Amino acid sequence: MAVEMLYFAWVREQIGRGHESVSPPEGLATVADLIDWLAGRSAGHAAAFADRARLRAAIDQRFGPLDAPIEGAREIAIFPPVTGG
Amino acid sequence: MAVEMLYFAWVREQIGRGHESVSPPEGLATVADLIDWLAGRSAGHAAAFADRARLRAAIDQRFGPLDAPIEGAREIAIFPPVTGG
Amino acid sequence: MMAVRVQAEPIDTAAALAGLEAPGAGAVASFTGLVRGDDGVSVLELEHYPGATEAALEALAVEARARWSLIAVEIIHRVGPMVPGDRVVFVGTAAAHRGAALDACAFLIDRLKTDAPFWKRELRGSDARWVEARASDDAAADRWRAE
Amino acid sequence: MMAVRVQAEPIDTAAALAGLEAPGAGAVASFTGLVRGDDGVSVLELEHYPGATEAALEALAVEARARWSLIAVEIIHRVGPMVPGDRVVFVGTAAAHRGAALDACAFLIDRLKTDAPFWKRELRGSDARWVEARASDDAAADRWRAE
Repeated sequence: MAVEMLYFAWVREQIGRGHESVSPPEGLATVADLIDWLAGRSAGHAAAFADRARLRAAIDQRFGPLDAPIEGAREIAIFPPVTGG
Repeated sequence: MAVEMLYFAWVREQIGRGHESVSPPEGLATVADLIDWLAGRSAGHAAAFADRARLRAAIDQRFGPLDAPIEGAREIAIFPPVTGG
Repeated sequence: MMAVRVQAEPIDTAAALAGLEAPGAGAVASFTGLVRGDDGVSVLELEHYPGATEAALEALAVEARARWSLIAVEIIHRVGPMVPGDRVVFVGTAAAHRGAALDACAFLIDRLKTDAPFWKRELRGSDARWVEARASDDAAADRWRAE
Repeated sequence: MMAVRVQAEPIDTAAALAGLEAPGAGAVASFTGLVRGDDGVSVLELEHYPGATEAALEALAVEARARWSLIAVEIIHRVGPMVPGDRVVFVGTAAAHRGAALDACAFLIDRLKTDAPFWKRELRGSDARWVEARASDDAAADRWRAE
């Protein structure tokens, strides 16, 4: 099933795009699994996802840990820790 | 020596004036002594000074306790606890 | 910038807030106290001790500046008769970072309540009553002394 | 009144502050974050996650209202490019009494720093750098969870 990926800040810059529609294979359970799979798409993806400790995620706009399940998700965002305010 | 007395809020209202120049007798050491003496000046003074726990003082514009010494003071203010802000 | 004002005129919070945005400031905090309109008060009168009031507010501003390295501090207190919705007091602080600005602002309004010679008189119709000092205000001011 | 805005336009703090002075409010607290001009930054860019940002800010406003019985709460965050002195964020609260307004204001800015999806990029001449999240911000936000 297609998932809309969103990337922000330096994750977006390293991947070279702010969003993309992807169709992950069956069997990916968590955001971390999805990141593993996405890292193979390009050198930019690999660079952006090299350090998991610096990544945060939101599933259908709800913030969650990288081991959160992705089943049924339509929009998943990957980004660095936030720095607003 | 003459001392300028200032009264505020309900102390002022009960005494019926905001300030007066007084010449206390020798031997008054503290604000509390001065209040005892002032209480004899009128029924209004007596009423204003009836409850010492509700009185505060400033000597030459410096806030102090009722047992603060008054020697050399030129301006002494007597008033209720403050309620600004 | 350090400004202390006691005035009968309405308080212009917009100008006061803008005045705190000094170069180097990354954080501005403000507190505005208003005459409450929900407890039957028709007029609030503020009496003060001219001279001693300004000195007390300046002493608080100096203490706050020293304690939190403030870039700017402003205290404006209105006196005389006011009606519900009117601004009674404005306290504003500016610092490099938010913790200092927020803490100094809370310090100033807490201590102003116990350290500055103002007295409030409430009018409800024809009934006039001097506001009693509150123990909770003493406690709020004391927490800045204990630290 | 509860208002949350994410906007590219400059923040009008005067209007925001005045809007908080609702009937019944005795206390209004505000915090304004500014682009600091003292560390060589020429431009600050704010990126955000449209939709999720507004939802996160609304969730914070709702939490603050429930926790402190606020009469009004307003959060305005600017996005896009800014220069030193520009206002990045405004948080304002109104309550019957000062403790609630001041605490809720501090809560909102502390939690906004960790809970809302904004990212800062600093330009110093031709050098661009994404701002790193700070452990002190996590600690400041956590103190509201521990209580």
